[in-house]
Amino acid sequence: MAALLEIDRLTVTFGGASPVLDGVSLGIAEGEVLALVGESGSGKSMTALSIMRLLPEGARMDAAAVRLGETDLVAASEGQMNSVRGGQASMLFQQPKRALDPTATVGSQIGEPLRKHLGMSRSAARRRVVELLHDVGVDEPERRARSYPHQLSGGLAQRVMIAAAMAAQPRLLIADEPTTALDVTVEAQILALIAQKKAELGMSVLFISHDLGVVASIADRIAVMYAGRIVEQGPTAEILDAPSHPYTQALILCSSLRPDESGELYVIPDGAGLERVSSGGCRFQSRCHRAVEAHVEHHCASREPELVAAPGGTSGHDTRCWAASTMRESA
Amino acid sequence: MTETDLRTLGGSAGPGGGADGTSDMVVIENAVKHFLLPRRAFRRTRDHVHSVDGVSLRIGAGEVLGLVGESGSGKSTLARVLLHLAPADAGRVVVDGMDVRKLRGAESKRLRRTAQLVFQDPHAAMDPRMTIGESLSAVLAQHRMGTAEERRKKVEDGLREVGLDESYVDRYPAECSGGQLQRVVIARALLLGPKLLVCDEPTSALDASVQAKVLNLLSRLRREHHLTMLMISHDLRVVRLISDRVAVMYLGQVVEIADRDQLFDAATHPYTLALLDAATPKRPGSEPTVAARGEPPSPIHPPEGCRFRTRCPLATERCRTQMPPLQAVAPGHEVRCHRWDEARAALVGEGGLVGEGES
Amino acid sequence: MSLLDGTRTSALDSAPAPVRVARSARGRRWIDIRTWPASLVIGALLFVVVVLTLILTPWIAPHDPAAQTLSARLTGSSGTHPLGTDQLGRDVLSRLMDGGRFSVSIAALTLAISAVVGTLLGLVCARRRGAFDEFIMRLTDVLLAFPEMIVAMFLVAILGASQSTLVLALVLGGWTPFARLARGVAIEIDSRDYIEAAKSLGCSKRFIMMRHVLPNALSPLMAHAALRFGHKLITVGALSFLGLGVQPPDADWGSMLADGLPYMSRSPGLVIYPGLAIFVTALSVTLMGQGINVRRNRRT
Amino acid sequence: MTFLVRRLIVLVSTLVTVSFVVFLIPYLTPGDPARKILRARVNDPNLDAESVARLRTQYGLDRPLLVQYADWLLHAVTGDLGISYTARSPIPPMIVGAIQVTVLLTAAALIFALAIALPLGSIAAMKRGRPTDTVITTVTQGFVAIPEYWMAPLLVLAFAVHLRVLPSAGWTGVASMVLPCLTLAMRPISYFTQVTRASMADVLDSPHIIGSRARGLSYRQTIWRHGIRNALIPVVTLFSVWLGGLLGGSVVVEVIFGIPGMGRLVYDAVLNSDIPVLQAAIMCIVTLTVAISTVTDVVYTVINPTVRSANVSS
Amino acid sequence: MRTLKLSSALAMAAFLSLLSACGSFQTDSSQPAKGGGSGGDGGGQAVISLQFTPRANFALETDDAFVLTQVGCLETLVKYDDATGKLEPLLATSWTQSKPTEWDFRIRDNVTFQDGTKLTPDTIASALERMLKVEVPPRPFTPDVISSVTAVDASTVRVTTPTPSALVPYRLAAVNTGILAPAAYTKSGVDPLRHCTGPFTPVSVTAKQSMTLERNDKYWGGKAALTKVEARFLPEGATRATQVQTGESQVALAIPAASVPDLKANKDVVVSEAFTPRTSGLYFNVSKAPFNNPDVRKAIQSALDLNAIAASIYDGTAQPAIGPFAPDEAWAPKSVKPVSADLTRAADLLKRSGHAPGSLKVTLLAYTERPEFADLAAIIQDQLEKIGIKVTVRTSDYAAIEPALLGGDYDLSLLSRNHLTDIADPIGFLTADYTCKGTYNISHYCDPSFDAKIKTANAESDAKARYAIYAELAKRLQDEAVTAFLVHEQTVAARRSTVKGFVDDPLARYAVTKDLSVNNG
Repeated sequence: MAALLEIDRLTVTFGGASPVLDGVSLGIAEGEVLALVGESGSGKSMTALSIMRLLPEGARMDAAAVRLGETDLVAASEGQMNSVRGGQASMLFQQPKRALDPTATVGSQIGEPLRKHLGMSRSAARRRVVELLHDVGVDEPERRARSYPHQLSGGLAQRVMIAAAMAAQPRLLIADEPTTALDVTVEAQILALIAQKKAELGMSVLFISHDLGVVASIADRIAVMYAGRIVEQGPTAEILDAPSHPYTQALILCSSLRPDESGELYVIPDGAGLERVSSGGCRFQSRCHRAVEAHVEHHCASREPELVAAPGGTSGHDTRCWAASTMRESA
Repeated sequence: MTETDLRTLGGSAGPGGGADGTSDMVVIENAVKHFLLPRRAFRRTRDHVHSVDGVSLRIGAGEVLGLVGESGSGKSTLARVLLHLAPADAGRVVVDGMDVRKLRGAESKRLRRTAQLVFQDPHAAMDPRMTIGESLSAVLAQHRMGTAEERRKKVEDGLREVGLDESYVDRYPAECSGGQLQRVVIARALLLGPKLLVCDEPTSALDASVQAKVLNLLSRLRREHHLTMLMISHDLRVVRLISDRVAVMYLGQVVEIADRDQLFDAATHPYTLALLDAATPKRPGSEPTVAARGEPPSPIHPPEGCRFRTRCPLATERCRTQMPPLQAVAPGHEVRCHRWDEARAALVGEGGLVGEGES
Repeated sequence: MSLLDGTRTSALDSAPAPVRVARSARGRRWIDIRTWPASLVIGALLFVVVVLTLILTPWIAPHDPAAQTLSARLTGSSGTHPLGTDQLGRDVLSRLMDGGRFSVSIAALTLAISAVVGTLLGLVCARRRGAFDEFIMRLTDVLLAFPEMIVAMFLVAILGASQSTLVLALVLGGWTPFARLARGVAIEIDSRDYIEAAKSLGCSKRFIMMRHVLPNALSPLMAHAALRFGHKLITVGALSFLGLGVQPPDADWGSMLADGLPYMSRSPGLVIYPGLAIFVTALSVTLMGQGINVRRNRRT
Repeated sequence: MTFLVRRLIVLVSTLVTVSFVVFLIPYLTPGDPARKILRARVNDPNLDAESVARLRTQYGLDRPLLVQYADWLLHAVTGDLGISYTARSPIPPMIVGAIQVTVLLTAAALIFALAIALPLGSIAAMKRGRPTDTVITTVTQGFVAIPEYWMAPLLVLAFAVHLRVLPSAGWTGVASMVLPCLTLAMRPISYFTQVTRASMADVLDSPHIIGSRARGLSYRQTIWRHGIRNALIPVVTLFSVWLGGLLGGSVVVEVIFGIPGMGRLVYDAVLNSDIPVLQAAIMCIVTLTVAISTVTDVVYTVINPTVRSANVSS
Repeated sequence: MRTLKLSSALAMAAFLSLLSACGSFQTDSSQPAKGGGSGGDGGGQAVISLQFTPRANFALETDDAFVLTQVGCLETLVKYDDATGKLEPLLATSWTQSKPTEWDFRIRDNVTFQDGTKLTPDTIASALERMLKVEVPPRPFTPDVISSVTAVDASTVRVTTPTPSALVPYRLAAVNTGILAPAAYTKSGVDPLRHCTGPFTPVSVTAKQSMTLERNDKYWGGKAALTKVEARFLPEGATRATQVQTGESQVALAIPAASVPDLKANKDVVVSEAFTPRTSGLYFNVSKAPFNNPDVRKAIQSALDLNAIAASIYDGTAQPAIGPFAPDEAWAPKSVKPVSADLTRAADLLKRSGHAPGSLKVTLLAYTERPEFADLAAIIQDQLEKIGIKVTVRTSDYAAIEPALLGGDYDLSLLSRNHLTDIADPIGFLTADYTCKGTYNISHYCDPSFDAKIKTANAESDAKARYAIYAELAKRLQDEAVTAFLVHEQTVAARRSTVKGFVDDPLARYAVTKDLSVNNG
């Protein structure tokens, strides 16, 4: 499979502070769903905004390459980017209602990419909007096209966002925590809808989530982020069943909410604040139970491990841990 | 049970009593809480939100009741009704022998010492302009407990108990992380030595690793202080972890209530089943299953008949016209569904539901 | 009719001051001037200088503000009269200092009464709601419909021009923005979890009002008050300018400016200095108000 | 449209309250109210006690206050606002002329202020934190503190006396509007700029701007389609508040520049204790102000659908 | 769709403002050209700034009549020439007293109103009869002093009085008795447009703003020099001064003293000062202590430095007062000097009256309508302080203090009085202000011998003899310090140096005349 999106050593900095993204490299193949997983503040959303080149003011973006299909997203002019956004690549947001202009009708906003990227006339766009809304399972699409964002429930608003995202039949969909703000029963519906649309259009999806459970059913591959770095990536099943990075492992343990024999849940130890982490060693080192083991301690504190093929993993399963080999055995 | 009965029972439970689970710390009977919406011109009636619409519940002393439901189901309102923060419109609410709807003066202070609340967003629950120490010792001062020195010591002890050192006394809320601050909120709730702790989504604003920490803390405190708890969450797994019994709410009503294991293993309400399905860890590559259609209707105009019927795959004509009663289907297991006996068979696939394949 | 409650209030006279309360304050004390924005520092400094000068006028004024020298009228600035003399040969600087005492104290007095009355009513409205709230809010609707100058002139027509009329007129309409702002802020604060927490912890209503609502409402109210002050000062001056405010033989900056108009080309200082005094004083408090807002938004 | 109905109820009840207070003016001012009221009706300030008694009955001034009020209100509503003491002529033409002048003056000043403030505020918002922003914000903030009665004489001195390019006073054409409008516009410019800046900044920060850009709209298109309207909402409110506020607030400028507007009318009425004119003028100003605020609410509703459906739909 | 609504709202706002623009400017669509442009034939056009604003719909019984005479529109039967002190013919060519109670006026031939109707004795009679019937007739022409006006024949109008009166021609010189065409008297008021007999025809009026006039080419006295005149009504004195400074107006009347030095400094402006029968004084309430004691009054009279007052707040445009009448007036006492400031004498007088320095505390009333009074009060306060009299100043509008003045419930008050209010003879003033039953006896002065003198003067038809009595009475008022007269005011007018033929009328009756011209070279 050819890579549709390729990110090579993406770094994002705000002012003089330590980078929020530090050499992130990712690839998504045609038709593939890659889940980007991590806790809040780990840099998931920054990655998404970097791809769209919509970083907030004051952010500095450096990358060896960010490429979508044949388009070089680093070198692209603002005009080219405008045709990428909503055209080749669309985006879903965590709070769909807030990502829609409160003063414009839903229909006109879904119509924007149609008119912009497909050059449709106003009336053609209006007809197409109704079809799109119908396709994403919105009842009474004509009426809904005329309503305003605040009149929609969260689930409905996310369906509208999906309709808008699908309007120009993008090759890449970036979904930034699209179900986090939704009720669990609705979350399932939206996940199913995304999966269905992905299958219909054959597009690739970058699915960002903090919830490993949500990711399991939809992702082909998972990349785990910690403090602005990818610490592990690989096929979904392998990451979930045989994580090789201690952070991934800890995250899975935590998320499972399964108590140990003493009735306690697994807890990742408190570490130093993130600002102290980038002093050269592994960023997870201060919270990592493996790091104290004598034979790797030296490396952990002084040198940051590279993202390398995980021992015992299949191809494409990479990890960033000095102790990865011993991890597997103990896991 | 008459009111006097309850009083004696509540009284006999005493501090630390009721661990045997025979007496009730909380009795809610037919509680109703509707929020009026602003009046509109030339309308005789005012719309209202049916937040809590005839809920009856009991929580035994020392018991943890999990309360599950989606947004708008009325679970948070029920917590406020219980604590008399949003007084019920009708029904009876008894906490530790006190009828909270009739409390006056000193008695209401006793309710405040008996029952406490832990919030979802710890940052919102702390006054940003007061240091943690000020916030906490003010509580003691309000109850005229101890001298300033004693209060400070008690605050430090309280913080230490939730795993925070005394340096937090002089910190402002903005200087703490969510997890740390949630522990402060818990410490504050425990300052007055309550018997009942109502936790309203205490971990849903937290990251997974912090969530585990707070849940561990709550479990430990529950054991050590013999707390009765109402654990409110939209996440079945959180509730499962800590509860003895679980109640499921939908649009202001309890639709199913059972012992924890009974509920997770033998739930019969279609809505509970949908929730359980959503909470089931998915196998990689499996198709997402969708067990409930659409979205919850507005609590301003809840559907006639069974309130879940608009989303229920099993809904029939009868569901449209008749509201099902909450009926016992097993000892301690009550369900509000006309078709409870067939629901499980009809909705649960080969693979079973939550945890069934694993535990 | 809540749709404009928040916006209308502050719209006329305060710059953007959305009813927003610091959600997470950096725990810095007000005392720490290093944390103040530049506008707050400059404004406060200017204001302190002005107020100190006015307070100390009886001791530091170079001349008796009423002493006339008809032979030395309308002189330019000189060693003895730094800002020259007026049409009766009185020392302009001394008169400015003396007149400022009227201007500033009337503005401050009306503002203080407006702020206290308005804030209290607003807080009571927020707490009691119901019919009382409804009544007060409708009353503010009605009062807001009156342009301030019209209210003042209306009262002058009824009561005659005097300082007390002036104060009454400015208070009559002046309390309404404070009531609305205080009510809005209090309701907003009331909806916060920490108020619910305080209630559930058995804190008294008094405690909640004094320790939670008031401190959190204080900084928007202070910012608003500072922004209003300049406006009051200018309005007081306007009414005196029109002869409807401070009555001779008393003089404030507004009436001094009006008195100086006929002599403007011969002695421009008679017009420029009183105006400048109003401008600088108004500017200093406005800067303070902006500074408080900046500081508040920074905390948010 | 229950929303409109509700607004109308507030409007009418406000006007009724205000009219009652205004009706009471002769009773509140010192002296015999009957004489004052009669003065407006019979054009004779020197009535003897006997004729006062006769006229009191003739004009029904011995009826209960509320009946008199109803009568007065009925007259006022039908356009009979009495006779001016000083002008000895019916009041409506005086008011109509003055209101036209003031509305024109205020509207012109505010439109001028908008024309300056909207671009300034938007630029400041887009360059937040940069020197451009600092300069714009600081300078316009200073405008608030400028008293009109200071600025106007200085402008006259500069433009009329020294440069002789503009008239120093009067209301005789566009040239005579320039200085009054400029004076009147200073404070609105300041407020409008600050509000525009704040609301524009809010809009620029809001997620839907990113949302719209993610759909492929360029920055310019986004600002134009989704930014301006949102940012305008508070400005529209402010605009009409000022329009209402200035109807009576332009007194100083009207006096200084000798403009025959409402402010001047009320000022003269106060100086001459011309009660009927005072009553009529205050009623008109309040009616206009309340009407403007009602219209604003409606306009606000039109441009802000969030409020609209809350108000309009059931 | 959304954009559409927004833009339509904006468009509506724009439209509204446009609408009101049309409304407020429509009345002066015929805008006069800026003053100074020379007309085709002769004197060009002029803009004149007037002090009075017509407020009463040009009802001639009010001061609005002054505006109409000032702009060269309204004319009376007789004209009082201030310079000579004689009556001159205007619409009447001659007049005789046919009986003690009857005066006959011969009407000028071939006078037509600007609307083309002819001036006849009938039109005059009905116009003047109308004046007698208005609710508040003007003081010079009330039913008390005039019984009727009738047309005797084709060229004579007869005025009948209830009692023998020598003053009827003077009364018919009052501007209120001006004659307008019959069509001017409408139901809703007086419409002066094209209804005058004067050299200028009013063609449009903008309420409270201005009046535009064109030359009346058929004027009986010959064509005027100017072709077009715009009269601006500017109540603020400083504004009028500025208008001449900037050249926006060619002539401005009633320039405030404060602006005079500025105007004098401007070489393009000519300032003219003229006598006006107006004296301001410090009025005592002689009906009550302490001012029932002449010594106290005289002490105050001596304490005041009139020269300094005249030089300072009046900027030299007023003269120190020698009594109620200015030295140049025919009825002024001869060779009287102003009381000079003498603090020693003042202190002595005060001591003689039994008041220790510092023991006397009085209140001084000043009204706001006279802007200089605030400063004047401050000066008096300052000067009386020097002899130990503590003065509290209270200022408010005249209406508010009038009851106290008339009721005798005050100590000191500043007043400015015109002593030729009704006719060109001070008898009205002396009667009203200083006789026991005077209607405006603010001083509450009452001396039967004074009243007797007035009675004599009233019956005396020889002007000289009358004037002698007035002079004697004036001296008495001054000597007894009934009122501490402060300054004789002057009227100041300013004009551009291009203006020719301007005469500043002390009685504010005339400004725009046939002979006024503007020469722009």
